Amino acid sequence: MLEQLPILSFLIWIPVIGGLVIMFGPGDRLLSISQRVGILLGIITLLLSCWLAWAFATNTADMQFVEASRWIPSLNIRYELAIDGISLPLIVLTSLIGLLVLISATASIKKRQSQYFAAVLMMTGLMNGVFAAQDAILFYVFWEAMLIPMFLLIGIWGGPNRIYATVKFFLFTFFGSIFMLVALIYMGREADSFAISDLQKLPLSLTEQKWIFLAFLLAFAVKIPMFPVHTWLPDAHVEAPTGGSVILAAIMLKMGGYGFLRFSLPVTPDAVAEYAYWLILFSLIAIVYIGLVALAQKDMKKLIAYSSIAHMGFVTLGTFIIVYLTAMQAQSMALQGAMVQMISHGLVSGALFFSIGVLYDRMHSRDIADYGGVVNSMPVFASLLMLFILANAGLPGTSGFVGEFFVIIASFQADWRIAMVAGLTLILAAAYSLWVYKRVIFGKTANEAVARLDDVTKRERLVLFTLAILIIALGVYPQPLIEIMQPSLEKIIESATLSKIGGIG
Amino acid sequence: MTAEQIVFYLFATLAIASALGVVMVRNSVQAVLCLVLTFFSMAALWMLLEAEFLAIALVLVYVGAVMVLFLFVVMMLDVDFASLKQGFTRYVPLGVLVAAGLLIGLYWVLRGEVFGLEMMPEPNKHGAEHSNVEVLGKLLYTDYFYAFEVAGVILLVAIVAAISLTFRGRRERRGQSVPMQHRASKDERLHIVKMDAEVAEFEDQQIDQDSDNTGKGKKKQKSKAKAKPKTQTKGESS
Amino acid sequence: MSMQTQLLLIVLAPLVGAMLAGLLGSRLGKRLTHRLTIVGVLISFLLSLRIFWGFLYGNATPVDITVYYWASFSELSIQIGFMIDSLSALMMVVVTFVSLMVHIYSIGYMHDDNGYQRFFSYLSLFTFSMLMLVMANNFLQLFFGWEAVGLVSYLLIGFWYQKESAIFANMKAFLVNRVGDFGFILGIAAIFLLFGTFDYAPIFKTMGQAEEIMKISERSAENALGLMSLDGSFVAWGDISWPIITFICICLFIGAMGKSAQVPLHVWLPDSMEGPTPISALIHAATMVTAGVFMVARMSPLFEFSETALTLVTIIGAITALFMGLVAIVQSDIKRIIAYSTLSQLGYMVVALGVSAYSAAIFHLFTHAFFKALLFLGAGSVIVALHHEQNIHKMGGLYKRLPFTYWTTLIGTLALIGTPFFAGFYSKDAIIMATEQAQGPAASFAYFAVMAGVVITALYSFRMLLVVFHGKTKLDQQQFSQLTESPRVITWPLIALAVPSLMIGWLMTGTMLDGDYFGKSLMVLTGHDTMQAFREEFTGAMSFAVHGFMTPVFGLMLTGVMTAVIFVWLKPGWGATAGKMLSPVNRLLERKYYFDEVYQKVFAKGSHSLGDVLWQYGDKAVIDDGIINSGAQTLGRIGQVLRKLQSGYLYHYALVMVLGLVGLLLWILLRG
Amino acid sequence: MSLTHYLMVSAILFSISVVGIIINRKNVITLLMCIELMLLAVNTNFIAFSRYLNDEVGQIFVFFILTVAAAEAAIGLAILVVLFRSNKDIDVEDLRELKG
Repeated sequence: MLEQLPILSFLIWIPVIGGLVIMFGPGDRLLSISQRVGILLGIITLLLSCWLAWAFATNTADMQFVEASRWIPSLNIRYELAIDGISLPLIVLTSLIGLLVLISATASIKKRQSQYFAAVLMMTGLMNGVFAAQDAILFYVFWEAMLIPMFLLIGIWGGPNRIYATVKFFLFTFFGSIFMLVALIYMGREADSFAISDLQKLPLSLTEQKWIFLAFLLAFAVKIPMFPVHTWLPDAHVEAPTGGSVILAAIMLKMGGYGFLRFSLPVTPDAVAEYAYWLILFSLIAIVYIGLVALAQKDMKKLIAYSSIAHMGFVTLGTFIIVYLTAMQAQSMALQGAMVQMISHGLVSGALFFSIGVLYDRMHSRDIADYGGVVNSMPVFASLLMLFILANAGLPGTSGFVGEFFVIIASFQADWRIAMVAGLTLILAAAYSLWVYKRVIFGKTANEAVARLDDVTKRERLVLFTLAILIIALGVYPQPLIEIMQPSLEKIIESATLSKIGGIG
Repeated sequence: MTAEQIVFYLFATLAIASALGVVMVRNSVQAVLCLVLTFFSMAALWMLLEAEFLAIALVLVYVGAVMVLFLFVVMMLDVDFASLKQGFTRYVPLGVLVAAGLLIGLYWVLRGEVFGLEMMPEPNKHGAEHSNVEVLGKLLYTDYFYAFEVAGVILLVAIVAAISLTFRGRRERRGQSVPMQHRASKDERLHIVKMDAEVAEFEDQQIDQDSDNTGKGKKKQKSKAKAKPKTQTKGESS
Repeated sequence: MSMQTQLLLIVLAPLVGAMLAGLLGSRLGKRLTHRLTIVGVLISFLLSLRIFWGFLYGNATPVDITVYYWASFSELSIQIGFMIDSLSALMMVVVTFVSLMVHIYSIGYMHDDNGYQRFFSYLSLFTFSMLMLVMANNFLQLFFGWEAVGLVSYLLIGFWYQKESAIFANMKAFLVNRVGDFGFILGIAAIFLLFGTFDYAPIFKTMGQAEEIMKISERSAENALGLMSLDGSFVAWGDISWPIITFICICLFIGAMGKSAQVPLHVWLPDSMEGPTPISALIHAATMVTAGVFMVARMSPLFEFSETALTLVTIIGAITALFMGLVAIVQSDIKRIIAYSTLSQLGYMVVALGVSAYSAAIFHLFTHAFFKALLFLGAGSVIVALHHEQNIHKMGGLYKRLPFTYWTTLIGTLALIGTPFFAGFYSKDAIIMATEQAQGPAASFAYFAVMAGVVITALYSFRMLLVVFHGKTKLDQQQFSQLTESPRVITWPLIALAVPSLMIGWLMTGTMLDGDYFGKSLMVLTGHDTMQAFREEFTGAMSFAVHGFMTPVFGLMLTGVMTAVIFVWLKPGWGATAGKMLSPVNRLLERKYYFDEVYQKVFAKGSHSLGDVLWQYGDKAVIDDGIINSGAQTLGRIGQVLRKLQSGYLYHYALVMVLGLVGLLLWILLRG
Repeated sequence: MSLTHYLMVSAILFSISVVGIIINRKNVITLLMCIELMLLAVNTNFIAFSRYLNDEVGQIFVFFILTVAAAEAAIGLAILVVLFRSNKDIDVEDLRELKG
């Protein structure tokens, strides 16, 4: 019965419209109603995405739950939604994180809570849209629309110098995606259709591919963020409210990685082969350079922001190492590593930002120096944070390890030196994670403010425990996730290794 | 030297001299008169070019109306030209330089070899019966009729603009200024006069006393003196 | 009960105990928690004893079971499973037995500590991870166990998280372990590159075939590998290329060095004494530190095929054995002395591995687990009796007040220094004989180090024994009189450990070293069989011990003991003068060869300040202010300049118009 | 008389008016007069060409230029008058409100 229902459109538009309804409907006056409606919408979205996952056929690589209808016929732009192996997990992750943020926001956001709810719900809907869009322009529209709620989230509910941060964030991402639009239009005109499948089949000369790839690279590199264009992330995180920085870290950074897999690899394979050397170099720089920079941070959120840049470095490394690999098995291991790393980083950094939010709600400070001996007053929180910190350091048995393990093993096949440099993350990640844990959690109670801290409330406990269970589950048994992604990753590898200059395909 | 050449050179030098006069002369009134002279001499040249109607039109219509308008304005505004002219000589070198550049350029374009007599032979003179006006009329009211209409409209626009800019309305107008009415405030309308009340012995008077204080406070903010310019006639203030 | 359920029970019983103690600890109360965890460990001990018995006397065959597939894609499947053969059975028994003893011991030791339940849950969690490590049948699970063990040692060293030195020590331990794991994961990646799988079975099968080829056709190791197409080499730098087998073995050994605290990566073990004494006994003496030795022994098929790796192992082992022993002589903290002695004993085991005497190394590991745990627990009971006093110079003459502890520690010490009939003697002598037989560049140095080690071990262990238990007590009278022997729950494990330290030697030597107990689990190439001499000479445990009295090793041991007795007992003055005469050496030993200072300054401070520099200059100055903010400012400045053009003067605009006109005219002319 | 003569006369007039604009800094009236002069020069051109090319259309255009010139002059002077009323003199130096 459910097959005909446009599930994907529900997944996108229920939260978006729901958000608007909350904002203009009950709003702040009837706060309890808007809270309940908000969380209900979050739950509905999550259930829909879980149903999607349950009904997803893991044996075929082609698109499922396809919905296609005309949108702007004159420019042959179509409203086309569909999902495959790589977008499904990200949609489930988005809906889950969206719900968790809503739950934690009911307690931690004081002013204008209903608008906060609306912004988060809209974010969730639009991000689902990005992952489900199969038409290039629709993808671009969602890609840009998603910026607005985040701009507001950081701008309104942010920290003291939020304006600088949010404007910087917006301009950075916007600057990148402009060139993507140009590339999309160019290709759309060439192939006179914007459907991604057509773009993938569109024969392009090497120079065309190079320019298109560079345009995409700018948009996705800013989003991931890759090494030279990463400075917006720490500022955005420091100023964003807890929910905002969780969404930013957990999902928005994956857009770049998803974009590479969906657009760059299949559409411009030869350009990817051409520039892979540089991209791997930048990912390695991101892993080591940013790892060291994270070591020197004094602000907790900045430290976790830098650590997530280092982790995303693994995603780009995994994505682009396939150029230097020949065996299909090694290539799919690299991509599996990249995808699992994205999902696990979503969970781990989301959990870490929630925990920092827990501390921030109580102490209103993010400086490591203000804390010390938190374990004495918050033992349950300390043990949960221990799990998240170790997952961040990539302890086997937690999800953090799976992605890094696959990427290191796969990159060793290409060139052992790459694996050696990437392997340094084991030491660096452990160093900065444990050092921050030692300074914040262990030791005697630093000051009486820390002594007065009360342990995690039932709401925070619910949020953190769900994430903890997921992190351990993904670490101990990642096979279900891998099974879902494998067919579509193989399809991407085939299209990525198939040169387009040969005129065929 | 044929009569035509004499006339041509005469009026050409006259035009150029008076044009220089327009630029050089100190007093604006004299400048306008020089301009009028320039127009006259150019009209003469136009006559040589057998554009009789236009020459006459120029003199009658253009010089008559526009130049007179200039004279009106110059004489009406008693502008002290001395101060306007004193910075005069600072830009002369630049001006001369630009003019020289322009002239050289134009000469190079218009020099004899290009437009000389051999290249552009002088057409034969029209016979007596040829009527310049007739030809212009035929053209104007057939091919260029829309342009003619547009010209009319342009003139209409000019008239309306000029009037609306400068006309300040007749003196004894009875009109109402709605914005002024909006701005009128309670203080201006209500005028509270404070009388000294006899203070009664009962202590509840104390309550009135307090209300008086607030009242007194009100008195001080009594309407501000009106700062409207004295030329504002009584009718305007309501 | 099928083998799979047995093995699952062995592994999961401690895990369940840990989870219950950890999550519901406070509600269950102290008594129920420790009972629960002890029952869990007891179950796994009994079952592993049964399996060990099967391997020892029964004719049990090695078992390789897959529990579930962790990840499988494009015909590669990574599994979680168990591989039980004589080697892992032995290790399982050691781990579970020592863990059981420590569990019981901690009831007394940690009695009045408010983190009681947490401690027991960590102990059981440790047992679970060690068992996972030992029973793994593929490299992924081995790595999981490896890191989990590192994690639990981190948790336990930092158990008293309020002590600044403890939380510094546990981070140091974890990071140094992580440096080792960095090498380890590169080794695993290289193995995957070479063999295309993570599982032991196919790898050992191929290496077995290579050995067959060598045996049948007497080919050298290189072309045997060539035949098996395993001799690929990759370019390390420019023209230097490494054979892949050597690269794998060196990387794996780096992992082992991290975990078994060999010289460059040993700095964390002495500091890990910050943790409670039971865990020093369990983790930093008996089980975790031997994980490295176990791993190298398990990977003997790989190590055998690369000479360079074996020589490296021998050299590192020899250095650790010799130099760490020296440091133990000058230490004043009772636990630090035993820690350094552990380091030097580990050095012995690694030397044994280096000279391909894997069975001797494992046997020494086996015996060492017992008497070292005994020494630690003995020291623990002394510390408890003296209310957490660890400085040996403040003790003395305790043998009268702590008889049980004294006798058990004496047995432990005698076993440690290798007096005949005691457990230590058999395994240490086997190693010394094997090193004697070994050829190769490092063999002579290793032999010297091993022999000198005997003297040093005797010296520092007897010095500790005499200073702590004999001589005039340094405690004030009133405190000395109140000294009471530790409660039964502490002394019983001591006795339970003293028995095997005494007897395990002549019980097990026959089967382990002489007999073919290890069989196929340890592979030794024909050329490397250094245990040959031992097997010929060995006639029986008793005769070997009797013969032991005549060997030079016994002489060295006696000299060590005599020097200790002279310097501590008879002529204390001499000790001071000797200290002054060799003061530079003394200071060098006191500062532990400056390893700690150098690491702290170079690595800790260095990376932190490098990070700072990169952050301030790299991120802030160059990217943030340099490109982005200054880009914004330049745009602003350009705007300011352009603003000036609108000067507001009418004639400026007119002038510009005219100039434009003239310019256009000239341009047309010149170009036209 | 050849066409060059007439064109030269109008060129000279044109450059004189250009000089007038450049030299005269402050006086708006002179500015308006120079513009009138410029238009006159242009008209002369038109008429000269229409004469020598025997095509009266040139003269038609002069017609329209004159109308436009008249309108422009009228409005210019109106602005001048308003300007004079508001700040007593027509010195261009003070008119700086529209500065960038």
